[in-house]
Amino acid sequence: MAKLEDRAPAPKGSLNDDIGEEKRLALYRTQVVIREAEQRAYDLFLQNLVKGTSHLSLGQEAVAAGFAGAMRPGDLSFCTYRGHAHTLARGVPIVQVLGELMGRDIGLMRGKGGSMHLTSVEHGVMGSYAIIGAHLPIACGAAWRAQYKGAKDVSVCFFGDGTTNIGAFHEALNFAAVWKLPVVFVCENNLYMEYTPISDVTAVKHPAADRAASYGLPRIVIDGNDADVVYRAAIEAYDKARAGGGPSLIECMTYRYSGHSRADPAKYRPEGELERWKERDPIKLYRERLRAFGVGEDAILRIDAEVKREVDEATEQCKAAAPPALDILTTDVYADGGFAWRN
Amino acid sequence: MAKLEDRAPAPKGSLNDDIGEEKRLALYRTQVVIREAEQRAYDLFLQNLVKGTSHLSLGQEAVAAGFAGAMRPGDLSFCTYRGHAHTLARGVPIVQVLGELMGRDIGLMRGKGGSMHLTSVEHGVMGSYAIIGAHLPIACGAAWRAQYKGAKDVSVCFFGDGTTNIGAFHEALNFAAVWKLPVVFVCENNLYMEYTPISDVTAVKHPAADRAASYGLPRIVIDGNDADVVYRAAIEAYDKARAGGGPSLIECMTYRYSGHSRADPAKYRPEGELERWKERDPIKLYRERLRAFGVGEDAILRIDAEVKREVDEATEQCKAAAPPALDILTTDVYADGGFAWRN
Amino acid sequence: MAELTYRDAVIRGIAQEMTRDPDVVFIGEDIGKAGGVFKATVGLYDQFGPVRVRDTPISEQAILGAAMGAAMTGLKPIAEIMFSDFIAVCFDYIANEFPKSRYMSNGQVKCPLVVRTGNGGGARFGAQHSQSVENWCMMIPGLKVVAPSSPRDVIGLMAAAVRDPDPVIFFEHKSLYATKGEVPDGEIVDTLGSAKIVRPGKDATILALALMVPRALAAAEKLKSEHGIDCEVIDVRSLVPLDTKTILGSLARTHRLFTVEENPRLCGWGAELVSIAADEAFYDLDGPPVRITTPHIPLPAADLLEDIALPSVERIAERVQRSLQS
Amino acid sequence: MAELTYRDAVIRGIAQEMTRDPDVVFIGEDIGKAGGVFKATVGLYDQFGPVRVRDTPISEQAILGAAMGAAMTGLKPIAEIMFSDFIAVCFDYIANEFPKSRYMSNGQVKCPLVVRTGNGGGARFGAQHSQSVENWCMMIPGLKVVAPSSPRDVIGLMAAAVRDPDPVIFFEHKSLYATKGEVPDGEIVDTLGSAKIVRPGKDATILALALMVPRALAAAEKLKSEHGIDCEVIDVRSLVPLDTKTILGSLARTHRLFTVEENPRLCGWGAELVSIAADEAFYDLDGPPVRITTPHIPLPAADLLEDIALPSVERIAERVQRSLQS
Ligand SMILES: Cc1ncc(C[n+]2csc(CCOP(=O)(O)OP(=O)(O)O)c2C)c(N)n1
Ligand SMILES: Cc1ncc(C[n+]2csc(CCOP(=O)(O)OP(=O)(O)O)c2C)c(N)n1
Ligand SMILES: [Mg+2]
Ligand SMILES: [Mg+2]
Repeated sequence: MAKLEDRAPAPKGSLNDDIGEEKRLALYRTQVVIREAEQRAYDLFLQNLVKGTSHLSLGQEAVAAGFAGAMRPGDLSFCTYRGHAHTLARGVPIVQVLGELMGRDIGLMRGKGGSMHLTSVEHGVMGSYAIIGAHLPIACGAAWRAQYKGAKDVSVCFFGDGTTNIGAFHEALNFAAVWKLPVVFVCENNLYMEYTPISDVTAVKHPAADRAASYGLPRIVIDGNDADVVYRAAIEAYDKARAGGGPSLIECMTYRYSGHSRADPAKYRPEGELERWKERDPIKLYRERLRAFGVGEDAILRIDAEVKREVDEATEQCKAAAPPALDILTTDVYADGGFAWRN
Repeated sequence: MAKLEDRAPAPKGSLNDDIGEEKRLALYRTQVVIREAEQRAYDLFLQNLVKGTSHLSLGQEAVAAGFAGAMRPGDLSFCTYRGHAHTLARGVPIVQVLGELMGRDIGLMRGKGGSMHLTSVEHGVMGSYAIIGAHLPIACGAAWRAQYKGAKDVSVCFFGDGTTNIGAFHEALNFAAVWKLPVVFVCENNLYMEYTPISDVTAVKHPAADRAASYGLPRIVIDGNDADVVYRAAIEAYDKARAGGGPSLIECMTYRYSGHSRADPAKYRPEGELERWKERDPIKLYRERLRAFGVGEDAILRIDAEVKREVDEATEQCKAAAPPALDILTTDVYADGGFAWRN
Repeated sequence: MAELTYRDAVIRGIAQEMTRDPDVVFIGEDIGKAGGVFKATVGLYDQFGPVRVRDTPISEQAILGAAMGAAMTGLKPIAEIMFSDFIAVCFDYIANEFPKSRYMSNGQVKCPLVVRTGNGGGARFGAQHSQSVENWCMMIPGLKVVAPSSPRDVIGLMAAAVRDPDPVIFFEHKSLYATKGEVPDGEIVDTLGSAKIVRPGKDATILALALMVPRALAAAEKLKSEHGIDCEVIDVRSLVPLDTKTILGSLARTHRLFTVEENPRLCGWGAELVSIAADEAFYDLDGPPVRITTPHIPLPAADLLEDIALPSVERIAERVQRSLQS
Repeated sequence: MAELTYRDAVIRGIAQEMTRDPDVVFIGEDIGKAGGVFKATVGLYDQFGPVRVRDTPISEQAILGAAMGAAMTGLKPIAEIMFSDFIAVCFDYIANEFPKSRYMSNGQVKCPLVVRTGNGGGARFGAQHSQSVENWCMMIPGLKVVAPSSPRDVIGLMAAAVRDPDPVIFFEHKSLYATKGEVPDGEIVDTLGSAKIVRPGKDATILALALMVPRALAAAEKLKSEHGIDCEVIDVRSLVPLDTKTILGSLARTHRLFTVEENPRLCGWGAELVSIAADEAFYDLDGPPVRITTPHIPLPAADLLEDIALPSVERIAERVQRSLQS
């Protein structure tokens, strides 16, 4: 747990502080939804019911829950290939996410996008982008529209530590800073790119935060495994953005439990690293906090059971669901609904 | 002269200090060569003998002279479209540079590259690159080769303030820092992109130096109009690179007198700015220093006259020179000398 | 009716659309206060103000990415990429983002934007500032691609591009900026995907684009007067959507096909059109379809070299004549 | 002789060249310690050490730029771009730097490097990780472009690419990594620019590349057994240089041409070859040359959709049969 020294101490507080019971239960539920749905996705790979690739956020649930939990309707999320968590956290039904992973007609995009491209405009999930860095400038654009229109929504852009070394990161951060755009850049530092430790290929210790000054922004590193910490950091950044204060760059320290993607057994990790991170498992930690704040065990168990049932039901629904109609192969290339490039 | 406060004070010293008389006269001569050749290039535009575009370094001569003057044979220069100065500073004959601008057969690349792509491998000028930022990674590659081979040469990469906002800048700086490459990045901050002030579009005051920390590098801003200051900064960075200490990023404050390119009358500059900068003209300043250090007026005038004659002769030679043979149109696309992409 | 330069037509085209629709915004490097490096955006900053006409850093990825994010969420951005060669530094948006977002999202995401860019040779700028790269875009499913040859078409196609619900790459030819043409008063709106027969003829069909249109026309006149060959010249105008009806219709009358491309030889729009003709109009063809192109080389800077690189009136005429009379 | 997977052939091909020449170095993301995301570089790090096999940050522009700078000054770098779709984020090097430096410098600058990249569909990765983009490179003057279909060709063409003095883009097909083939012992060195007749036949010439080669072969067998149609199948192997002799030679015997392309329809290598054939072998052709391609769409992720997008054995056979028997 090399980076523990950067963490804020566990938050003080009580059930009815600035976050409050209702929000806390929601943050808990979101984390459990992600955990259960991701674990189910993994089981479905093993059964060969999820084809292609898939990138799980097991271990990183608090980041997604905290940032989404602090959003208002109308705020926009921009995700990566590792986007199931952020998509679910905005309230997209589990069945649509699993359905997409399984290539079913009930999938969020009827199987056309797949695991790496989850999009639900209705829920403010403006796409999941599979080319490293591409969505940072795109999020700037959405924020520019908000600024131009005088809308009060915030664009929130999630990406990994490895993404901080690609050119688009730099261009987007400078652009957002100069134009004072209402965009929040969230770096989920899970210590690894695909298989290579970020520290092997980065000139600074904190790949995002240590570069904030390059864009005139404050250095922010937070404990990404504590949903309360994440939630508070999100609120602060959103408030700043809505008030015309410009962008924020927040580096969240966290860890992914499974391999980078379906294909990866993650053997490159030093012994014990995973286990040490699991001691600070975001869900375990949050459950303990709820208990410590006096939330009853039954309330917690109820959430666990409800989510479990939801995931089970979604799984069955997906298994029974039809594949997409083959004629959608050529729909929606152009706005006229088709793919005609000639007369 | 907004940026004067960043400048080092004029160097103390004497004629026989660390720089010495011989080197000082060479630095002076290089600056005069650039000044005269560039002014001639401009005259030749007006006579429509230089076609296409052309980007002059009038006012920025000290940067080119200082960095080239501190190089050893075998060190490599990577330039931009604004590369006449750096090419001349490495000793490439004026006639070859003017010949290239005029599209003559005696041109450095026989007219195939033109003003923006001056290249003389023989002199260590490894190309002039006209796509902003592209050559920063390329310079890393040359430095990587030196590191790999255990060679002691340094790669020096010149670029403008505006170039610090493009992705390739960021990628190259991180890459060079992580691999500890013997490369020196030289930002010539002349306050403007093409026509837009750099401060309008950049999140920090010093577009290069204020970002050095993002790559674990020290912040260096120098007076780019003082060839002694430039020379000393170059020596220090080259020594560090040769000793395995990795890259440097040096921001030189300077100013271009003419428009961005041939097409630009530079009307966007606030009144008086040009005049204020001309008060600290690098050649005027250097001439005064030579005098103050006791160099005789005749030695200075001799250099001026020699250079003037060289430029005149080169001009006449170019005017009289033949255009390139038309069959070079299709040579040297591939290494076999031709352009055959099929049998 | 007024005579306008191609350059001023760009200004008028953008102004027409910005006046019509407050959601049309315009960004790029040096396009605002300075009026653009080709002076093709002069006055827009003064007319529409710094909020709608906005100078950017040298960050082509940020420019196109921002245009896309704005387009997805309700604006109609026009983004300038100064020279079309620079599309290479932001090609991810052109190739992977703009054109795929609608499809991948099963129609949820829209991307109504225009990228306008200075394309083509003739200005002695050398290999990295002179390319014709419309093929880089034509080959990408999901984009629309236009390249006007006259001031009138600049305005009409600009309007069509801005109003189009899909991403449109708009190629302005640098060597046409100073050329002039008649332009009607009032609003001009064209349609994407229509080619124009700019010279009717019966002996052969010559397809051309942008700067090659005036050259093909001149070659046709030369062929007529010197050899009595009567060529039909078609300004393709829009590569996607592609007006194959007009093109194949012409071929059905003339039975011979020539394409005149400024881009280098391999995999150009000429190859696409020849392939379509060879497949669909094989029995219409009385002889081999011929592509006239720039050779497959980077472009040289020196004027004499550049002049022989791009298809010239003489080369076009000679090639057509040789082919028809062999 | 040994049976090797295409994946292991990549490893062997790189190892062969790194053993031969100490100036061959290899960089990319996760290629070293981790052995590559396709496991196509496993063991190279252990064999050649961290100085010659070097992991990079996620900085494709730095990777290609560094490869170029090293190549210019004396090394022979192999650079991996993990998925060929990512060529879009470093396209400036592919389109404007590698291929133009020699020409612009009048032959002073050399650029002997190899970019190897995972190309093509079939893995259900969706629109941004599945493309066949060899055309993005073929259309750029100054590059060489190869795409092997068998383990033996992987090694032989890799050796040829590494030893070539020009920049070579080396497309490995992701859906071929697990396929096997016989490979002779000892050093294998092929030549760039030679196509291979992989099945002789007399009724039609079918051109294919990479994953489309086994499909074209299977389609040819099907056509033979079901319809008595005897197709010659040519593995194009190298798009630049292009072996038009072998291709036009075949056409002179069969008189019918089909191209099978995985890339989307417009401006592909198929269009180039059809155009060459239509121009130079017009009178050899007994019927329209036909391109069989992926439709002009981004690729879908779902397996059933992806399967119908790419040309299949059935589609190839059906199209050839329909065309020949109409
Ligand atoms: C431009 C580009 N380069 C490389 C990849 C391949 N790739 C996918 S994920 C990944 C690692 C990303 O690491 P990080 O940003 O830390 O995110 P994480 O996966 O850890 O969430 C890489 C290299 C890509 N998708 N796009
Ligand atoms: C990728 C790219 N974008 C834009 C341009 C056009 N352009 C050429 S020079 C220039 C300004 C560069 O400014 P700076 O880096 O400060 O260098 P200076 O010209 O002042 O020396 C621009 C935008 C380019 N050549 N390449
Ligand atoms: Mg990571
Ligand atoms: Mg500048």
